[in-house]
Amino acid sequence: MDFLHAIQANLLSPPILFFALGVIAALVKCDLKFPETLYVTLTIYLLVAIGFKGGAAIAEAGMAKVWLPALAAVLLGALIPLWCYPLLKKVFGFNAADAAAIAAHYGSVSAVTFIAASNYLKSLGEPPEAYASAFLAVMESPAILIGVLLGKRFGTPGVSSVPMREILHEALFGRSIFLLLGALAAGFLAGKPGLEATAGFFVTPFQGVLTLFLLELGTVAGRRLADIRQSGPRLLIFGTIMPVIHGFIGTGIGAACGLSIGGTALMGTLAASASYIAAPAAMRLSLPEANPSLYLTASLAITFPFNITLGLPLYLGFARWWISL
Amino acid sequence: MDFLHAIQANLLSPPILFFALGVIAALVKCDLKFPETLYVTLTIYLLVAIGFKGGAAIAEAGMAKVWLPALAAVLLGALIPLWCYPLLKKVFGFNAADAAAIAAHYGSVSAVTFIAASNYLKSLGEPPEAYASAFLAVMESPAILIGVLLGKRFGTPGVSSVPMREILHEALFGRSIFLLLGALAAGFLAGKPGLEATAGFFVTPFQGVLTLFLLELGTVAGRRLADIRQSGPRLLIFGTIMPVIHGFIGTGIGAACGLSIGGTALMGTLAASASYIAAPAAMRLSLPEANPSLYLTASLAITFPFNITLGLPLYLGFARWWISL
Amino acid sequence: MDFLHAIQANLLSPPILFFALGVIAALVKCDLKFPETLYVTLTIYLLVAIGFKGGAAIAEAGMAKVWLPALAAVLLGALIPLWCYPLLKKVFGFNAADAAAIAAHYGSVSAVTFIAASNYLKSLGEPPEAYASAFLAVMESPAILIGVLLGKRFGTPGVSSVPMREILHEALFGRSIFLLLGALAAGFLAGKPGLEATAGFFVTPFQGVLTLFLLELGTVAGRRLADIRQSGPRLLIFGTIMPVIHGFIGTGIGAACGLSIGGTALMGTLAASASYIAAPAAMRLSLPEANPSLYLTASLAITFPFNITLGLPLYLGFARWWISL
Amino acid sequence: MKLVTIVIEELARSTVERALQKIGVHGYTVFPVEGSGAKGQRIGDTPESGNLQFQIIAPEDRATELMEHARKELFPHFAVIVYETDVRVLRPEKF
Amino acid sequence: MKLVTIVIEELARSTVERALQKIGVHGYTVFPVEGSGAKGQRIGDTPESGNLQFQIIAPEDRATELMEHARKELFPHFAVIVYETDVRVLRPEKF
Amino acid sequence: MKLVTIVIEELARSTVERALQKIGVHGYTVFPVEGSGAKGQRIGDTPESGNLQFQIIAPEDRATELMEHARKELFPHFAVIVYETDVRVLRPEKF
Ligand SMILES: Nc1ncnc2c1ncn2[C@@H]1O[C@H](COP(=O)(O)O)[C@@H](O)[C@H]1O
Ligand SMILES: Nc1ncnc2c1ncn2[C@@H]1O[C@H](COP(=O)(O)O)[C@@H](O)[C@H]1O
Ligand SMILES: Nc1ncnc2c1ncn2[C@@H]1O[C@H](COP(=O)(O)O)[C@@H](O)[C@H]1O
Ligand code: NA
Ligand code: NA
Ligand code: NA
Repeated sequence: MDFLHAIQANLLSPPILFFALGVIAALVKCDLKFPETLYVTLTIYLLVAIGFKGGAAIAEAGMAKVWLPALAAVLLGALIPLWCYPLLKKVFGFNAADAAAIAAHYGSVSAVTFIAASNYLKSLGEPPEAYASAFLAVMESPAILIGVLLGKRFGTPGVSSVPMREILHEALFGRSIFLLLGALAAGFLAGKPGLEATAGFFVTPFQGVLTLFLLELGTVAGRRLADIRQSGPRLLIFGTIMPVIHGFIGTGIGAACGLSIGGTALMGTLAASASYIAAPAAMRLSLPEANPSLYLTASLAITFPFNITLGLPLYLGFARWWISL
Repeated sequence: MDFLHAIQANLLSPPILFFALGVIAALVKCDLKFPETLYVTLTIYLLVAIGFKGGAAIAEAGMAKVWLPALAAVLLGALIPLWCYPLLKKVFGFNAADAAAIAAHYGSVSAVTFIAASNYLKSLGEPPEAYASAFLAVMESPAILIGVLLGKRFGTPGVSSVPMREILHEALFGRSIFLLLGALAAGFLAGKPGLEATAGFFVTPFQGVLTLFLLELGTVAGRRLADIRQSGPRLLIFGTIMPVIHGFIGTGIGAACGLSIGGTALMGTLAASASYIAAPAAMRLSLPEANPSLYLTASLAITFPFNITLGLPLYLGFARWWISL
Repeated sequence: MDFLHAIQANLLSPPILFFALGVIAALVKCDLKFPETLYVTLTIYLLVAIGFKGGAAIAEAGMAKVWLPALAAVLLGALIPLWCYPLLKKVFGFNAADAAAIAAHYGSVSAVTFIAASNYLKSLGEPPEAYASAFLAVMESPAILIGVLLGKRFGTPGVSSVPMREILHEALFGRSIFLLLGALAAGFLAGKPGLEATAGFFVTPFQGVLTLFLLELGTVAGRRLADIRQSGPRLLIFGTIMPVIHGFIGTGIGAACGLSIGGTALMGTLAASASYIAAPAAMRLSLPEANPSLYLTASLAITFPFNITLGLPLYLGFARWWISL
Repeated sequence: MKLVTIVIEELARSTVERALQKIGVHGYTVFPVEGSGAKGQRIGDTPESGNLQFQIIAPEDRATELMEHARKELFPHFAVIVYETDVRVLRPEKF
Repeated sequence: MKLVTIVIEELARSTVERALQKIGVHGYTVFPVEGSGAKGQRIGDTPESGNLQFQIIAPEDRATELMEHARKELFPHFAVIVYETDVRVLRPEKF
Repeated sequence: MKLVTIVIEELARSTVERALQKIGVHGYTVFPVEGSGAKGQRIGDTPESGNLQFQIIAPEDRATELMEHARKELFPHFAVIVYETDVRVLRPEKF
């Protein structure tokens, strides 16, 4: 009952409604194409805003509270590919490069899923810790590095030798990671007065901008729905089961770190989410032999919609259960 | 006296001032070119915002209040081309394709004129019904369909056979129509809480965004002013007289439906306005033999400026008169 | 002591932190490229917002208060190139065209420096006169005209004969000048009610937008840092010493005109700032024989960062000193 | 192998794409441009005044067919130019 | 018929357009590009570092005239390259 | 002189730039395009589905080298086409 209500509250929230609208636009082939510039701009805005607010929150809360769950988040992100990779290879039958690339995506995280989860939890009166974007920020890179190493180690050798230096650079200074970490640092330095001075831009319109972005992301995901059929049921199964498992583990770890219900649910959401900005760019550079339509379809067309619709209420349920233990 | 004051209040409002500034920029050949991306983005924002707010308002007001005037709006939109077409052909001497295309533009509506009218009416203390954007949403397509049918029926046969399926698709799922109707539906489902959560984006900056957009639209209209001379006085006459007639009829219908003074004036403005986004795209696809510079000049360089400067106070005057009967 | 504190307050403000972040992004070669469209859009927004607010402020204050300091600003802008030109030629060894072009940049002004200064002064409780953007608006063109005349008069003759009419047009109707003056006029006509109606867009998010823009400008400046080494130490010396001298003169004039401490510091900042939007475009058209990488590096990669970090507190110090006389 | 270039107004996009499909051309590249010509300036401040450049690589016979189609279906109604260049492609079997 | 391509910095736009008008060329296509060359990278993060590609179809004599003009007026001051390709156009009388 | 054109997915940008550097090509022009081909549509709604067109002018031998490199390093992994056109450049010593 409560769970159904939580799902309904989520499905009727503006961001999810507009995501659905975007999917519909793609399905009915409405010529609603957002310029790539707008996509890039909205992404920058969301990353900067979330990072900046998170940094200011860390300054408020003090590093003492943040370091333990942040460290747990890093470890979780780095470990996820280590079980996803053999699973993808042995059970789901992907080749080494594809398995490594997909594994990297699921160890890494999706900022937009994070934001949607924060909104959702706030609207239900379970606000996560304000400094939680620190977890988001530190969870992006580790899995990407592990994934690349797996692919290089077990993949076909000799193919396209990108220097390791460049791969590291991409994993650590990729656009989205840099923006998130940089804005976090800026927020930490500027503190509360800095946040207040810019709240009219970074806070007031935030939810609405997210709503518009999800409309756009809906069209993007919708156009890739056809790819699901092509790639067969194994992607669909992996892309909906793994988030649930990772969400369960992630909430367990969040609870063990002493986070609030909201924070715990958010940690679960991060674990469950799959990257679709940082990871694809890094993989295309570092593991070009992996098929991009596999990992993009999985993270963007399957796991993202699953997480923001059914996943969020589920992970909140997990969080409540772990904390009630 | 009162009328002059109403005109003055309108002319000194920021949107109109910036529209004038844009026209001046074009006339003095200032290199103020807005990127097309910005134009598209601002259009999306305005359509989504107006639709979403309208949908939430319908949810508040209930369909019982909305259906009658909305039905009247549909009929009005569908009928306008039926008298414009013969008039354009017989009296103004346009050929069948051009007459059909122009007729479609004047039966359809301009969202920006609608928004400018809402602002204007609110600022004068005559706010229209908040659900009035429903009228806007349902009035875009019918005239386009009628116009295409007229052009196909009476135009040169054999030319460029676009399948009817595609024409229907464009008229019903064109970008602007889809956004407006979709946002309306989303607003209806999300209701007041959804609107409140996103008000910092869809409400707070709305008037200012409109102001910026009108600066851009001013440059667009200004660049087309030269076309007026080329196309002769008949466009100028049609483009200023018909809005007045349609405004008079539209306010009459609004009053008959029991709308408030603001709502009645708005219905008149819709009838008077000519589409410059949805209709041109549909006509270029469906009636390529019609000359686009005719209908674009008429709707964008003549009727739009006329409506937002002199038209709005006039239609308010009509509304007061009809309701005073 | 007080000075160090003023510097620190400035360095930890969000716009400066994000500027630094942008510089870092460029230095570590993060692929954080903002689309040119975004740059153009943010520029338009900032110019329109600052002009509009300034115009409304003039309407409040009355022209009687504005004309004297505005006239002084025009004269100052026109005179600066007259001493910069010989200095650049004789002391710094630039050729006639380069000297004229650089001189024009330093006589003209930087809107973003102006905005950063206004924010900074407000945050320290020394708000400048709200109508001060009038000074910004009138100070852009004069130096550009003087610079072009100097270059034409003393430069190699016969080269690329751009008609004088076009040069005047660019100096008076260049994009940024037109926007600023036009928005000023619109603000003057719309007055306080117009500003209030659009405050949700032109005021509320303003500081945050500036912050985002400075992130972008940081990447732009950071990419040009390498050019400093190429152009040798003379640009570095000119680009950091002249602002201080101009800042000192400008604050003197501001104080003499009876401006407040904030207004005086702002007048000094304008004198110290160098144009990097209007002047480069005008110079590339009118004096194509001048080397653009010299004046762009000087104004954007040297003087701009200098002004917004160390310059602002310095000019505030100057202002206090002059007014204390 | 031939490279056929079509510069045409943006609102004709779906019309061109339909034509390509009909002729059996599945590969093409397209990007927005500005332009000036007999039918005035296309400055691209709005989609209505936008311009697109299509580039299609095809074997000679299909290229000729495409150009014939353009002559018949596009020239009467749109602001458009069409031209052809000789190119040497890698993997010609692909086109 | 010739296709003349000019890649040049964005701030030279009006200079090029004036030149085209002077020579009597009324048709052209232009779009923003990024580039790298002897005068450094033109990444287009601002208009000052932007780059444009002009494409002009013209008969041989006018094309030659245009290239000569570019050599004299554009090469000394701007980051620019100019090259020429043979093309076959539909409706050659149009150019 | 040859003009080599490479149409390739946007995420391969740094891979191509590295290749150009390795071969010793310092001048090139590049711009975003949309496209359709054997590997599906590249509509450019996100960087992941974006497409770039590189244009490189080079003497014949270097052009051949570049195309060979593309065949070996780019074709196996990316959605890409490569073709070559004859051009006449001003200032050939520059390339
Ligand atoms: N001589 C030309 N060279 C290059 N592009 C041209 C030329 N003439 C026309 N175009 C392009 O083709 C479009 C349509 O041409 P038109 O139908 O002559 O207006 C223009 O907007 C230009 O983009
Ligand atoms: N070899 C080349 N191939 C293609 N484009 C080039 C080449 N060299 C230069 N360019 C273009 O021409 C512009 C100016 O070149 P440059 O004057 O050499 O810096 C560059 O920004 C590039 O866009
Ligand atoms: N026949 C063609 N003509 C022009 N461009 C093409 C053609 N085929 C493919 N392309 C371009 O090359 C890209 C990659 O092609 P593909 O690997 O076949 O998907 C496409 O996205 C198009 O931009
Ligand atoms: Na994850
Ligand atoms: Na109408
Ligand atoms: Na100055």
